[in-house]
Amino acid sequence: MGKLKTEEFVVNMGPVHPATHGVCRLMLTMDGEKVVKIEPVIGYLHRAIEKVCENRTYPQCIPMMDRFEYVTSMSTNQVFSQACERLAEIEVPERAEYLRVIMLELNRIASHLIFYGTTAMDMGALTPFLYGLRERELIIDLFEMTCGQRLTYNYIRIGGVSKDIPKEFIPKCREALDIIEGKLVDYEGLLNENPIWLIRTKGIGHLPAELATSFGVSGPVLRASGVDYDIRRDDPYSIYDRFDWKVAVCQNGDCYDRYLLRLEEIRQSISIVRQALDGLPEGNIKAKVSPKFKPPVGEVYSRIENSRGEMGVYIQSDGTTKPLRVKCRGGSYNQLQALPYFGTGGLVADLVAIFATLDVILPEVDR
Amino acid sequence: MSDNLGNLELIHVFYWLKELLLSTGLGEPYVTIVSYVVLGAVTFGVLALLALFLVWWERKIAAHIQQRFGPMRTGWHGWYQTIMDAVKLLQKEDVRVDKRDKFVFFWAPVVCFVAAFLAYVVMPFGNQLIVADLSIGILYVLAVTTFTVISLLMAGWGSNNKYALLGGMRSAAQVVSYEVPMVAAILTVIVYVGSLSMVDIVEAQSGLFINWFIFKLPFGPIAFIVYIIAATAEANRVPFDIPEAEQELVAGFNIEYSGMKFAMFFLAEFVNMFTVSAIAVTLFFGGWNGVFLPSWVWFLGKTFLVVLLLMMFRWTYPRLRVDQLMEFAWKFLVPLAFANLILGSIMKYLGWYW
Amino acid sequence: MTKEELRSYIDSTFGSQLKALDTGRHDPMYEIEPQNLVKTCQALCDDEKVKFNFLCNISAVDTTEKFEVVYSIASLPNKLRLDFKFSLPYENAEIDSVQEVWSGANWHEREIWELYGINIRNHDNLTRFLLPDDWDQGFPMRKDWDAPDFIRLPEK
Amino acid sequence: MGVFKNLKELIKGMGITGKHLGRHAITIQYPEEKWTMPEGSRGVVVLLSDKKTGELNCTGCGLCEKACPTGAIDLDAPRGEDKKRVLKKFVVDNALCCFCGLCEESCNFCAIKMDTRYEMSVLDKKELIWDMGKLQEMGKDVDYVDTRKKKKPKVAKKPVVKPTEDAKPEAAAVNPGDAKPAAEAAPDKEPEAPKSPDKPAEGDDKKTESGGEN
Repeated sequence: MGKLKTEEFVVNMGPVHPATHGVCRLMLTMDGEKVVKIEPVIGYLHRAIEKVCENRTYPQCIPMMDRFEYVTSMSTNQVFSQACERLAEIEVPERAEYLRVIMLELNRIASHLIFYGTTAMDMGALTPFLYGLRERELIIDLFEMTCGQRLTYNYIRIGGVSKDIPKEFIPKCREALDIIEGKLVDYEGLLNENPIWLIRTKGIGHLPAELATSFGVSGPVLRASGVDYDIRRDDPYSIYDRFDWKVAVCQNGDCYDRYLLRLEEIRQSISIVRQALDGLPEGNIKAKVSPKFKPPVGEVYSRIENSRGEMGVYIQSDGTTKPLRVKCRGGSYNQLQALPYFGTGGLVADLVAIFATLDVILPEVDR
Repeated sequence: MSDNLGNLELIHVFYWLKELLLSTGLGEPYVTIVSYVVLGAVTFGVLALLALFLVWWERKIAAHIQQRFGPMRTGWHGWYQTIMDAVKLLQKEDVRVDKRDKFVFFWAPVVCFVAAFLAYVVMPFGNQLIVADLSIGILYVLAVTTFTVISLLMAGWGSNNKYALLGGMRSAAQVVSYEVPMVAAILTVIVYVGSLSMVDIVEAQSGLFINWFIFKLPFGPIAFIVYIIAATAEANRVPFDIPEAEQELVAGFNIEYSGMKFAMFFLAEFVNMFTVSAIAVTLFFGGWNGVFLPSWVWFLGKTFLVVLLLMMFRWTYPRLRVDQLMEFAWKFLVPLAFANLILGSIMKYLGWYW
Repeated sequence: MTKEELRSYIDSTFGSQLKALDTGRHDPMYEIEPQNLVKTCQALCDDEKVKFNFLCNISAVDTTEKFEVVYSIASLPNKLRLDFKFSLPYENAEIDSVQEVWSGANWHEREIWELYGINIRNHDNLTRFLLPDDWDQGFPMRKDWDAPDFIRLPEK
Repeated sequence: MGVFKNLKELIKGMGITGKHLGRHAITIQYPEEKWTMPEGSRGVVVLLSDKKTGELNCTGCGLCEKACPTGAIDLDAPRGEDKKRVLKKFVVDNALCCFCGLCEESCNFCAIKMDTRYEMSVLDKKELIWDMGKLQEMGKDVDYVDTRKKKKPKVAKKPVVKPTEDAKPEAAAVNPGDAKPAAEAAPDKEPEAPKSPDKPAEGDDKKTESGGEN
């Protein structure tokens, strides 16, 4: 009998597909169930935020930046404000810095909780998704109480923050942290040692450290590959150098490590928020910044550690009220770029797992 | 056992109906024909209602596991939600793919729907409450439930869609693999009973719950676990729902179906789930045997508990990958099931059981 | 290595290629010659003392007179940050691809090509990806590009 | 024994979901029950009126229009004969509004506020364009703390803060006449002000209940 004649075929995964977390299209060349080639096609969510920002004044850019990465809007606010502060050399008041750290870390927890839910959902377990969102709700309520919005906060401003926290914030925040810490046990009980989960994630989607660095992959994905690098510690911004916390690092660089690492990061973030709540000083929440903020001529690339990796903003100022150029760099952009180089070879179910654990969100890629 | 409440047995209703028919003066063959038609209609109606109920129940269970409400708008806790859904699906446009295989595309849901109901011919719902006590009962069940896979393959092929085709292929591979351990697990029971008839199997377990095969057989629990795993795969439920794996194949084989055709697949899935649970109850939990309550209540109650177990599986576990699924079937379940069968047979031969 | 040490090290080692600028805030900013781009990048990446092995960002700027291309790089093992840039004429702007140094430059360069119309030499996949495939309305990130259906803000 | 460990883990997972089965839902039935929005939640834009006179607080300075990043506010206030601005038109296009709250922050006269109401779905997009009357109607019963009294001296010493050409001095020129009645109205507001913290407290209790049960 002769060899069976087989043929590769192309499957469009997306732009509307349950596992692509938005409108991303992956053109898969498949040999049966095996993925041979991946070609990401992006741009379905391109809103020209950079162009829009060029036509807005600096304070007006911040609501635009909220839309740049809406799962962790606080960090987009922070990275833009930080760039402006560095341009104009504004000193941020102590209390504002503490509030920023509290909000950023809470937002990181919220984002990782979404990651937990969506990753589990992509592997077919639907219940963890609801559990993750349930605890995220506690954090979102805290944000709403403080800044009035649940998703696009516009809270961190140039020179400080927009509003002081209400009186009941601190007790409620501590309570929420305790609840989340307690629920982490449930999360881990559901998935961590579950044999189905283990065989679905362990050894799947191995991303070597070399490849990760050369593709500019950053954040939890990079750390899961064994590269000990966290901008919060290694290029300190805000007041992260005052807190006592550990950078979580895993060695294998597979899906399971990326998942474990994020759960560990939730723990570390809880510890940072607790320390920040303890040390929260009284005082001013915003430096004096004119509504017609005009930074001097210059340029800056400021970056922070987002829950999806390095988030950066490059601003070039020509001395007017509007920036000459705003370039946003999101972690997902580079992670999606690296996907074709390590995601192939597995089955389509593996690709779903890899895509989920990269935690790509598309607004950050397309901008 | 159930003599004290004997008049609550549903079978009396059917006897009464037959008496009524005979009193009209029809000849014996006509009475038989009419009564089987009536029986078929009643079984079909009851099962359709059961499927609708199961859909609602599953949504409620899922919602409560996830601390939501689930359907709440239609009636008390949304009890007629699925009926309204079915009505909505009936009214929907039947979208058809242009380049479909017309014949296959049309008949796939019908085959699926019919195959799902066929197994109930030999299902003992209660004491004497059975459409036909075939002497090859369980074999017949195994044969007709496998029809489902043909319908899924037809759906996958007829849709002219890559996702659907992958789903159909996956389902074929999966059902073929899981049929083997399932049969081996069922054989363990049959070796003890010495009969393929469903009624005989149930009657062999009469008496207290200690006589149920899950407790009575030397390796009853193992046989049950093998069976329930294989049954979950047979019914295409999480963690073995790879034919319609939502996050990979969007909806798998039924991706191109809409309206009532989709509803037929959907209801058939739930009927299948009920079928495998009912067989599990018949084989391992003593069927309609029980005290105080009428036999059909016992049967339904036990079946719903097994269904609940399947639902808990679905809302707890992640999905297996397709190759892992095969590996699990052939490298773990099949050896386990056959070892169980051989050991059980030896012990039966030696008489080491109670 | 602090920022000051980095500055002096760059001046002493790469002084011929990187000229310090004073427009950069917070992180050192340098200017290079566009024709030496790949060579300089390779040197920065390979140098054991600094080892800039991580490309953060490439960003093009349209200053209405010329283009500027800004590279933001970082060193993961040595925890350093550096920016460098160069100017290009408005007409026939063309740069070399730095993919062979940092593979991640691929999409950043594609984006520059697509939105600014700066041609990239030696790029393996110059195809549209943010804009529609059949886009023929010029380069939207250039300052002179205008869309008729923009909602205008009131003039201040 | 790997098999038994795996079985144990699988049963543990079922235990966790089973544990939740008997618990109360934490969601609410939306149109019937509604969440109490916390004070300061950013919903629809409304125009505030003076509680005593019932007139709009807006002086037509146009700061909010300039602050708006999406151009959702369209206002027209030409100067009358006595060099005072008269508010002719104030239109908010809610389809453009991005609920950033910059207008509220830019206002020095407590004239514009983002109310906690959030339900504004309509069948026609044009109905989302709210004119002055509608905005005033929406803002009639909205509680607010009048800060105009404090703002006045601040405006006076404005040039000390920064030498940039601020829009505020321009507004200050219009201010004095309008601000007076507001200053009188301010003491009235005081007894009402403590009420507002109570409002979110209800919602808070509810939240902690459900949170505690989790």
